[in-house]
Amino acid sequence: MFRNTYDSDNTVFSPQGRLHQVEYALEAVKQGSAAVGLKSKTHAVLLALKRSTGELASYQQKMFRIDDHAGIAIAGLTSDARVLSNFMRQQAMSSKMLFNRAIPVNRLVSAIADKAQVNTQEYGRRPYGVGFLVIGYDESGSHLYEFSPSGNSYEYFAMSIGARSQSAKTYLEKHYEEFADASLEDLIRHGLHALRETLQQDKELNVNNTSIGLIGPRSEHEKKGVQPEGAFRILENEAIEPFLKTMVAKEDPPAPAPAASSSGPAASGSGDVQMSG
Amino acid sequence: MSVYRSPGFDFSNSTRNNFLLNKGVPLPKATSTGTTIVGCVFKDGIVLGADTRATEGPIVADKNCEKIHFITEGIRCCGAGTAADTEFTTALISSNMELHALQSGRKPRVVTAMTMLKQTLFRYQGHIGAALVLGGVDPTGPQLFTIHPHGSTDKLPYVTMGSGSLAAMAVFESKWSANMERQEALDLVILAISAGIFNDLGSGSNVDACIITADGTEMLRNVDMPNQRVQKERDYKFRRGTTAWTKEDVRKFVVEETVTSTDEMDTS
Amino acid sequence: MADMVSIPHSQPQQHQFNPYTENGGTILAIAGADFSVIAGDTRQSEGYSIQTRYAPKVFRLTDKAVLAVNGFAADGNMFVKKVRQRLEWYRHAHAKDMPIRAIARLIQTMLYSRRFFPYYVYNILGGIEEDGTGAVYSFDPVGSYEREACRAAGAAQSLVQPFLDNQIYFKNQTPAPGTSFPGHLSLSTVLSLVIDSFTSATERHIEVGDGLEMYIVLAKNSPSIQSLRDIRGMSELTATEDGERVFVVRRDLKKD
Amino acid sequence: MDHIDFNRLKTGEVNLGTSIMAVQFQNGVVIGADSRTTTGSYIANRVTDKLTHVHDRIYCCRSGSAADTQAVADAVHYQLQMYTQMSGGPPPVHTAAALFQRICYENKDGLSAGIIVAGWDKEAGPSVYNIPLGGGLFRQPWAIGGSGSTYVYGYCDATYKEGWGRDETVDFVKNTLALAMSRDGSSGGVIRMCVITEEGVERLFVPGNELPKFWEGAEVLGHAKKINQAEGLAPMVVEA
Amino acid sequence: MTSIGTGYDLSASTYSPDGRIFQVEYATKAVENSGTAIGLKVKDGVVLAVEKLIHSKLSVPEANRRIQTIDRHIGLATAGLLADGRHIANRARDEASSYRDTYDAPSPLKNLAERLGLYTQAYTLYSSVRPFGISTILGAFDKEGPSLYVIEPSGVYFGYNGAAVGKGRQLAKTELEKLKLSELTTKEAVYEAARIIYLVHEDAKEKEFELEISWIGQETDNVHLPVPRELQQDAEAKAKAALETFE
Amino acid sequence: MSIAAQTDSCPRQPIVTGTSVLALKYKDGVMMAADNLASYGSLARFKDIQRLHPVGKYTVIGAGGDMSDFQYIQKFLEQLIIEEFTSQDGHDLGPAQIHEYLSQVMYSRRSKINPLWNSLLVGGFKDGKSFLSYVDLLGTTYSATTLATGFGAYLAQPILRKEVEGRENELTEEEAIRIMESCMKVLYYRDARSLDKYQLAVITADGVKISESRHLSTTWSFAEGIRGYGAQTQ
Repeated sequence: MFRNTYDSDNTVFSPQGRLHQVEYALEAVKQGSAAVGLKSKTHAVLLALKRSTGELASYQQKMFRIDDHAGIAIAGLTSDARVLSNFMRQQAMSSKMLFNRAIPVNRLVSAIADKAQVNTQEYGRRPYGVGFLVIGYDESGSHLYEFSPSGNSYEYFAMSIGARSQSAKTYLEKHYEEFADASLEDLIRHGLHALRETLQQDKELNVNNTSIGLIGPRSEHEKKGVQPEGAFRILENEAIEPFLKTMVAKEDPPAPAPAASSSGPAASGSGDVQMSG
Repeated sequence: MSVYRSPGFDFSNSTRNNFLLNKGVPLPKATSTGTTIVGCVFKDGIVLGADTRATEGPIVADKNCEKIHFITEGIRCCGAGTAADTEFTTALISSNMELHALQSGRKPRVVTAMTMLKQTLFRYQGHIGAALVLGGVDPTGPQLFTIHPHGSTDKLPYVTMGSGSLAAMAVFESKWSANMERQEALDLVILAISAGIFNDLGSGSNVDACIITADGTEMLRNVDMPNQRVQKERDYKFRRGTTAWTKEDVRKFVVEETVTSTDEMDTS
Repeated sequence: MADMVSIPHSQPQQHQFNPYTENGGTILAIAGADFSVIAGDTRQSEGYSIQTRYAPKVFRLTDKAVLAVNGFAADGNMFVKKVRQRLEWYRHAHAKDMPIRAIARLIQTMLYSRRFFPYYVYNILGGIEEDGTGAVYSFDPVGSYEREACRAAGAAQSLVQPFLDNQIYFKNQTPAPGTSFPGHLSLSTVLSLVIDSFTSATERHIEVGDGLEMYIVLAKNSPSIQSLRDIRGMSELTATEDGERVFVVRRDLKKD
Repeated sequence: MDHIDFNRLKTGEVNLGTSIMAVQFQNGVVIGADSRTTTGSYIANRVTDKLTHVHDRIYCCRSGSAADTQAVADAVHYQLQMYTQMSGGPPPVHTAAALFQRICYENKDGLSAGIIVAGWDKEAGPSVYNIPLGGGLFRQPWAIGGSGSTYVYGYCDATYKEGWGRDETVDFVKNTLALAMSRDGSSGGVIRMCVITEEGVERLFVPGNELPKFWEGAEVLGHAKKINQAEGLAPMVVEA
Repeated sequence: MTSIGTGYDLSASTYSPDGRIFQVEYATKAVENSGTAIGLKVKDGVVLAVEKLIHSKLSVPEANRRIQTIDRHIGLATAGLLADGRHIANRARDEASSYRDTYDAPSPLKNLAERLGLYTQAYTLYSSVRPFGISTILGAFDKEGPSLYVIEPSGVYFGYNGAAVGKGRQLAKTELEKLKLSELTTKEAVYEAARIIYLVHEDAKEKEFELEISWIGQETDNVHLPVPRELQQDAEAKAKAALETFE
Repeated sequence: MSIAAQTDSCPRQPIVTGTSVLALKYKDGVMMAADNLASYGSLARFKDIQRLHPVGKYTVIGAGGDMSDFQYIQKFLEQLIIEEFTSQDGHDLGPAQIHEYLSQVMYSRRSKINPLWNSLLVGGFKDGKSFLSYVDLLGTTYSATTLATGFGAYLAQPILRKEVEGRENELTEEEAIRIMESCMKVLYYRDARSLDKYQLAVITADGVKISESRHLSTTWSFAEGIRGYGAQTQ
């Protein structure tokens, strides 16, 4: 990695008009394990790859519930994610308190994006080191947003963040036109396929390393008692087994995903991202 | 204060009471009853109406009390306010009216009752909490008045009083017309009282009405009963012996006596 | 007349702002062996006026806890909202519903935190404990609370509580020789007692009436479900599968 | 948290918030009054008759407490009847006014009554007396009273002329009362008037929907600019 | 950039020996890397248009807006760092709202431009912050009529009849200068704006883009709104056609 | 904008006041009525003020009580609506949300013992549903198919309940206007702080419409023959 005079501080523009500190923060996101998000007209789905620091350690938490109508998957610094997701929960609750209305998803995302922007402009702060995929459902339908430490947020049909996410993106770009009218089961299957692309050669998706978060009417594979009907929920462990079974084996020869071109050192596979990076 | 009374009004009692009140000696609080009472003139006479709820604070003391009081055969009076005051005042005036009629040998007039009432109430400066609707038919024709607790009166073709007076007045103001038929007037009065019953918590239960014409007086007790008590889910009869006792003591109340005659009464 | 001064009554001006009012109504709750019934009338009044004939006073918090609030309606509604937000944070943190005894303690803390500007609200919390038993917790406005088998609060408390004491605790009743009173009443008996409490309170208290809402919380797999089979005007509000169940029954009360 | 609000309304004294007036002219006097009686801001009677007969050619206009003024008027009415029987002729207006004043003055702490006495008698012709709250007695060519009167002193000062005939005087009374009623919430309803002359007493009645109209403001001003957000997206208002 | 590496260009609070503030100039670079934004002030309104570069085909069309609304009658378009753009828009809303609060009237654009100019300038004074990496076009219809301002990263602001910022600003300006702006209607201006954005984009041969266009004026009851879909589609069709004849 | 901007901690009393507001639900939506009077004590001070105020595209609020507080409320709601509009994201506030917000403001001000001295009705129509609710200076809220503030609660509500309850889905606009008219007339007859000039607001699927001022025609003829208060006959 090259070093220059203009990258030590977030309040300094490089002569090219770039903010290196912010760009480095974006790299922190790529250190985290991958998350995939995609939406249909009726559903929005998140899928994430969980890492474990070792045999004895539990798997990390990749998803957070924000409200009945919104949830997130994260890649990057988990502690930053906790701060931001707590903030999102506060926003959601204050909307309920003040207006008795589920906060529109785009505003939820804008709120953290605006918060993140400040950290790219003022001395003594660092940009957040985490990226989110946010799914939600509101009056205008289902949504998927990406939030990044630069303070940007975009709405997508499908997106992936984290280590090797480029491979997932490639898959999603190939298939995204099918998503709008896909059933929930198909949507999740696409998501799993995309997520699989981010795995290292010898790894497989299994009930331990995969999380699924979703919003929308219940799937036939889910147990009853979604509370309330269609609210955001996270499926883990045996609950995702039936979905994993729907996966289709990769066409051989597996089109080798181009190694994430701009990403730094490939995710090492173990070891959560630490603050010190 | 002079021992001699000046002629005219005497406010000394009122002054004393206010003094005591300011000293912190509270006057006993009489229960003020919420009520809806009304009266209205129609072609041939007067219809009076009242609800039948009596309250003590927020508690219903009587679910079917009578608020239309007898003054004379052709004059009746609905009372709102402190129950005791309305009952005693109307009873007093009823008695005086009878005496007055006997003495003068004429049919009693409504204005006479009205004047007696207002003078009584004015004398007590509002401390008799009676708000009255007085109506009747006398040789001068149908007459309808309200009398406020302080002793002011109003002469009007349709009147309401009590805590439900606004609800009832709303009905009159939107539906009353001059020269109504008997049935029309009765229906209107029932409607006005019902407005009180269902919108004013101080009023409730049933509708009483009284129709007074030159031909006579018809008291329609519970002319409408829109609030019947519902059947209870359970039967609350108690088994004999439910109430515990600590000791038993049976006494005979039939006492046998033997009467023995004594000597003749000793007179001196 | 120079009598502008003589109009002390023409301006109904309140000189001191009173931040409280009293909105009438009554609530009660009864705990059974494996169920709990929480009920309230739906009239909201102020003075002698009925503000509305339908304002709920009983609220489902979770599948195992229902809260009834009575007193100053604005405080009551705000309080329920705040309790619900605290429960939501608990759910964020623990991914499950807060147990009822924890909710009871939470409510105490929340009430006492306003010791010197209290919520003018009487709370009754009913539901199912973690051990599957029916529970009722009653609170005073500043947070004193205890677990009981039954409790009435609100405008007609003084009418209803003695009735419950007699019928639930069998106060002042001697059992027939050789028998004893049941430790727990059946759900159908309890429902009848609740309905009778409210129809009676409606007869004799001017601030009670219009409508009745009874919430019924059943423990997991409770056999009491049988009693609910032919209850009219009932709907289920349960949100989660295989757990406690919540039902609500709505009835009319007299409107005078 | 008792139910005071209603108790006050119930037991509160009944008030004649009132606009009353009397004006003398060449041959007689014109008296007039609105018809509103209130308890608090509830109108207990919207068609009250505040012009009270105390003798054949003497009337009073009542303002203040309804109960007090009725009691006072009844008492004076009684005393004037006694006077007539004893003296064998109708009382002068001044005598009636003096009786009113005596009661009002001697009971000034217990009464709330503002009374205008007016009428015609043989000695003085038409005359108007004002007996305001403390129980003073003031003869005036014209008098106004009641809570509504404060709004129309200026109008009366600016308008009144001596030497008017009956019709001009009636119009003056009617207009003055209408103006007072339109501004004073405690006054309103209809206008009742009496024209008292040697010949007799003529009753006049102006229903509430036929009161003289004066400036009443724009239809709706309220807000300098009202945004009508009815149609489509709310437009911004731009000043010309 | 002769002073790169001299150390005089590391902070907004440092002058170079020849009296320049390099950090502000670098911020301007950030603007020059971004898609073009233009504004046209015409006879009866204002049109704002943005060349929104699409960085992924997964993004939802029309969703990620770059033209924002500040008050009923004010629109804002930025070129440069997107997040900075939202920051300045939020500030602008606060300013507009506070004006309304105080004066019970909608803020004139001149006033708002001045407030934002001061705000932007404040970020060029201290080492503890960096300047905004954006140029902002403000358009409004206020009591003076149509109005258009541009605020630069340095905090300077000017009123314009036609304005262009971002990568293709030179060509866009040339095109704007050819127009008789004061004679155009807002509707005509929509067509011109679309044509210019298409032309500018074609010139740079960039990746995919999306035209975003809004207007304020008599057509919209002086409310800032996106141009109706049919009109935009028609304008885009005409713009594409013009492109062919242009070449 | 801070809602609690007022520093004055001592509760005042209402000065320039409006009286009742009435509202009912009918077939097509919600109708609201209020007269055009603002009183200063018993002085009928302003006779051309509007007490019905549109908020956004779906909502009308009507206010009794202190008019300066009402103007303050209008102002901050206007700011709220602009904030919502400037988001330009397809979301906007309906009557239920505006009522909730207003309730929070009213309640928080009462909790600071610095109330906004009003009784407010919030009526609206959005997404095919009518909405009607009340909130006052204490933060007390409630909903019903007919609502009335101030004297209207005593004088108009009985009529409204009788005429409307159970017929919300049948009542036509003409009938609703007739009912409102008769209630406003009763209020004009019996409320000493009312005026015979009023406005109607209708909120339906077509949006918000607030009428021009309407005048009440009243009846007084029966009173011509009334003499005195008792025995008097001339």
